[in-house]
Amino acid sequence: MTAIPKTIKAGFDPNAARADFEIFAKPVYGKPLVYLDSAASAQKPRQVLDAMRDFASSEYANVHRGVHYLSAASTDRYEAARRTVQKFLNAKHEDEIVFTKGGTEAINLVSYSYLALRIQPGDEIVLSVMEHHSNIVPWHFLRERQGAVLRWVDVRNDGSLDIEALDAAIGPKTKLVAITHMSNVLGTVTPLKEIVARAHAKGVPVLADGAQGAVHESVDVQALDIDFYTITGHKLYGPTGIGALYGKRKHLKAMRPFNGGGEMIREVTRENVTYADPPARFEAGTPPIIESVGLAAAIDYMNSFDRASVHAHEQDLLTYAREAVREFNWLRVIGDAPGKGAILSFETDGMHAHDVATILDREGVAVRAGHHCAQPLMERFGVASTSRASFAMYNTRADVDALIAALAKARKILS
Amino acid sequence: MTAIPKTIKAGFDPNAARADFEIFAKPVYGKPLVYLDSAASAQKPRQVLDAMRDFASSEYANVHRGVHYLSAASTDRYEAARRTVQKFLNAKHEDEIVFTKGGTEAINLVSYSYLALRIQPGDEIVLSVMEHHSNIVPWHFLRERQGAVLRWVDVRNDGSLDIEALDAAIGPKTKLVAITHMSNVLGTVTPLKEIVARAHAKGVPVLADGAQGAVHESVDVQALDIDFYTITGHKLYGPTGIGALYGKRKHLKAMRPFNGGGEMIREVTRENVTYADPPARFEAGTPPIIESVGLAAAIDYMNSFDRASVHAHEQDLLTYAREAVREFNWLRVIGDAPGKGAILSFETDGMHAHDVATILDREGVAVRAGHHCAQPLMERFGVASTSRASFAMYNTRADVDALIAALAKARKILS
Amino acid sequence: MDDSLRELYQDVILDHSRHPRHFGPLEGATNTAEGHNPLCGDRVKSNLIVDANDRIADITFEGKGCAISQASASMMTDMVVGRSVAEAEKLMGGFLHLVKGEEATDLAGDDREQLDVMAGVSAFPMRVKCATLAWHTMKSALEGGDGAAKSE
Amino acid sequence: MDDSLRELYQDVILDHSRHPRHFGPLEGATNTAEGHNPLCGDRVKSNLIVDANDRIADITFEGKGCAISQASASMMTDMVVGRSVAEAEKLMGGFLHLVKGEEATDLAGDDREQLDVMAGVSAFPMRVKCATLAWHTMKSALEGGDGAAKSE
Ligand SMILES: Cc1ncc(COP(=O)(O)O)c(C=O)c1O
Ligand SMILES: Cc1ncc(COP(=O)(O)O)c(C=O)c1O
Repeated sequence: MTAIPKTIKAGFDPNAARADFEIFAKPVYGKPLVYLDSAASAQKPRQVLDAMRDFASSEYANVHRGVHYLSAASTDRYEAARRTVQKFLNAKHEDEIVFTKGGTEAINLVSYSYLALRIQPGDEIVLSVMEHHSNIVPWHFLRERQGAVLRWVDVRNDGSLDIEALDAAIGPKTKLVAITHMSNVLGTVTPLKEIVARAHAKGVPVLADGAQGAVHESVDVQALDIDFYTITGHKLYGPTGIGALYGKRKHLKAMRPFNGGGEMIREVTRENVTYADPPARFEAGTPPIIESVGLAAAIDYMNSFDRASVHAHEQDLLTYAREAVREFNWLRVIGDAPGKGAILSFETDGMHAHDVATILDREGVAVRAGHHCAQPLMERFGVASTSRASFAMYNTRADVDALIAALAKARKILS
Repeated sequence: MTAIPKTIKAGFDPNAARADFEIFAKPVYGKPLVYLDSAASAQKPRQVLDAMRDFASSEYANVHRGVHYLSAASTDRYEAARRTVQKFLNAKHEDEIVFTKGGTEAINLVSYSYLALRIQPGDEIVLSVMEHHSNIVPWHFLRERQGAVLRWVDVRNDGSLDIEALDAAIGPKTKLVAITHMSNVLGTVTPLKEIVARAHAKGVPVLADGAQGAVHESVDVQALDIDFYTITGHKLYGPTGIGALYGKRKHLKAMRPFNGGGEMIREVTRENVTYADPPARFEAGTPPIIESVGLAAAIDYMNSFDRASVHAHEQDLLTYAREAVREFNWLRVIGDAPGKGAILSFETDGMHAHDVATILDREGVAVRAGHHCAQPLMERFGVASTSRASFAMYNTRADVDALIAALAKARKILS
Repeated sequence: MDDSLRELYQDVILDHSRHPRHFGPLEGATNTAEGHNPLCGDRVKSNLIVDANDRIADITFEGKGCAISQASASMMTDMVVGRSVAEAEKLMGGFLHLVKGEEATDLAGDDREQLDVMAGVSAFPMRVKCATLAWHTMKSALEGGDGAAKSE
Repeated sequence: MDDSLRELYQDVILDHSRHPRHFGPLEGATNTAEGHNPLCGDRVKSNLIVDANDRIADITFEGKGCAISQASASMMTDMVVGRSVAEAEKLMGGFLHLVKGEEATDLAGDDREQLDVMAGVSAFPMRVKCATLAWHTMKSALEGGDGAAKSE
């Protein structure tokens, strides 16, 4: 059922990868599944699902809490997963990796445990208009609760970040720059290294939301010298229920706990409580153990391919799709920044994104329609919603062809 | 490899259930696994693991966010899981169930989003000395951060709750009673209905930590008239990374958000943010979707047996073990409250719990040794740690026999 | 082409969505409410003039949305104007049944016929919210809504 | 019986744990620190008198713990007393290798022989922390520790 793409990039065969994803074996409305919604959540290869199931049925117990065999085995796997994430992001120390339940929680952790303690009324947080709500609402909390001021940095019409505007927005009251590594709507990849350099020059730390960036770009937190970087498992071809925060050791050590409970304490008495060192301090309760094994398997899976070739493949799909939609004069692409990742958002004249998505769906083509949890960006571009096709390693040019054909059909039905 | 228990309770065959748990197929140090650490985390039946894997490989996509087929299927499963939890706890409305990442987060959610807004310096929180750290530290936060006062209710020497002492502790400044449904160390089951009645008589709401209670007791939040009840998936034979908070609708509606991000908003602008209704308000970001399916499968699995018979079976194991350890005059059981659940904690003269656990482990017997995240309770009984054997539906009398034999061996080695 | 799609995007519906009736603000409105579809962020506003006899003397709607929600809003305003509040609410009950694919025994005659063009929505569970948004918003307005009706 | 268990709970170890040497407070201590095993909540306190020549003139330990941690603390105090701080730290390095089952080339002669009874711990990864707690605490005391050494 999988069509052969017209070009196979050296070093990566998308069809071989695709065969690892069982979901493509099941038709949708009798048609092959054309899954172009990986930016919302990626599908999971059998390697990930098997790793989780095998672990859960042969080595599972609670971690850090027992001396018995399964507890030791489980703890080993959990801590090995932490090292896998450490290497994936090239963090210097393994204790700089905190497991969370997802990308959103990782950002909230920084908001609650780091920034909340440093905000006086009038202090500023700099963020871009293309942030996902997960990198907006935690800062709105600090506005609502502590009088922080959000300073918004615009993007240019092509969706690229205006680095000079960002620089200008960082002032003496700025306490944090919170910026996406890659926009989930525009595909824009931000120049993190440059951003960090500019912010650090003014003594301001930087958090990057890597929910999308870590999927499509190589990340080296040491080379970036970034303060915080967040990832989420389910977009990395891994399970739901897990993500991670990278934080520089000096920051994590200075942060107060977030959730309170088992494992994050040193000692609890009736009168008092003292806290464990990072990362345990931020991992209250039973962590997502099985999910950590799944996340590690997902990273291993990604690393089993030449990532540059995967990237080239995704870029090929993007370019191919970008060219193909030029034939539709009723379609306007939003986001054409140089070097952008494999996400194509567009507006369709006189056709609401939801209607488009419904028609595409019946052709087996899954795209996302809506505000993509990025309402300030929608406002910036004067739209209420867009349609979005996002590409992952398992997509092929045949998927793009199906998208284009389905779009033509939608046009026919709706106009 | 599974021995036949001497009595099989009418209506429940533990060996049949045991066959569903693949982990027992794998020996530990060449010996059959005797898993007596289910109070830390339960093993998962194939029905749960299969449900998750099947779902992830055939119906998975992100929830609530797309109009396409997989997104609809995934959302249906996620919301069906919510209804499964609703029925499991007999909640009146499905929007009274909030999915969390575990039991600990569920309690923290109440601390951050409910109680933090209602605490003035000097206000009191009533809790028992047998609470798990997860039902202590979130309240210590309110002490540290807002000047709340923790009022501790003692247990009697047999481990039972002193309801009169609890009643006496509830005063005009009490803002919440936070109490376990079942102690993870003593096995004590608390009279929740009575507690709620007494607290409500003084206008005070009650939160019950049901991490253990929901596993071994039937829960009916409406009959209890309880305000908050928390559960965790991994102890309910379900996956890690998921739990739930039950909260009365009127409370949830009055609570502020906890984490900020996607899905929990009504509208986000640069200047402002408005929030969604419960439960979405408290489910920021991509939720544990695959885990919700696993939790629902676990509840379905539990319900596939006559729960009263399962309870009777566990009680049989407890009684059998309780009687057997009487032969060891160097062993002191901690917790003998009437009606207690199937957990046996004990101290061993001149033998540290960790040494005992290590020796038991080499016999294939997994028990937990330590403070069990209940340090105030350890202090109450004047011990630094205990050994704990906890029983689940898949245990048999043969497991108890193995425990007893291993204990005798530990004694021989260590004395 | 997929029959259910043809059914969903009938000419009547596309026509309503392109040329919505009763669209725009309403001078002298006695009841208004805003509705919001959390799925796409679309909002609709419902404005009514309810007279002393509990009759909907006039109604309009505002806001942008997909073809389904616009058509539904347009048809709704067409149908409820001139009716009593009780009748409008009864009609809504029938409509909800219809788009959810349930028995709509309370819909009869002309009403049934007119609304039947929306029945195709029932094959698209994710779109039911689009179809019901305007109705929920009207209901919320009639109840002296808090301005935040949600589609269900 | 399991050989590795026999190896772990040798008579020497059980004897040390039942009758720990150098147990109790230390009058005139120049360096002290507390260590904590997060796994079981056990704590140990290390008290030293370091003289002007950087020699460990005296050392004691306090606290309760499992047989492994008590025996390890007892043997440690026995062995480091009278040595220079540098020697003690070198010994610790060797000991850490030993209990983790790594090559302990830096341990020789008598030291090796004495510490060898602890080598059985390496078969019990979850118990390595118990064996190293006292050593980490001593190190922390020597470094003017913050009172919160953690076993690794
Ligand atoms: C850019 C971006 N940031 C943050 C998130 C939130 O991650 P999660 O849904 O895992 O919490 C997402 C995805 O939803 C995203 O695309
Ligand atoms: C009584 C009790 N409460 C709360 C918890 C915490 O639950 P979780 O580990 O799922 O966060 C546990 C288990 O660790 C427990 O036994």
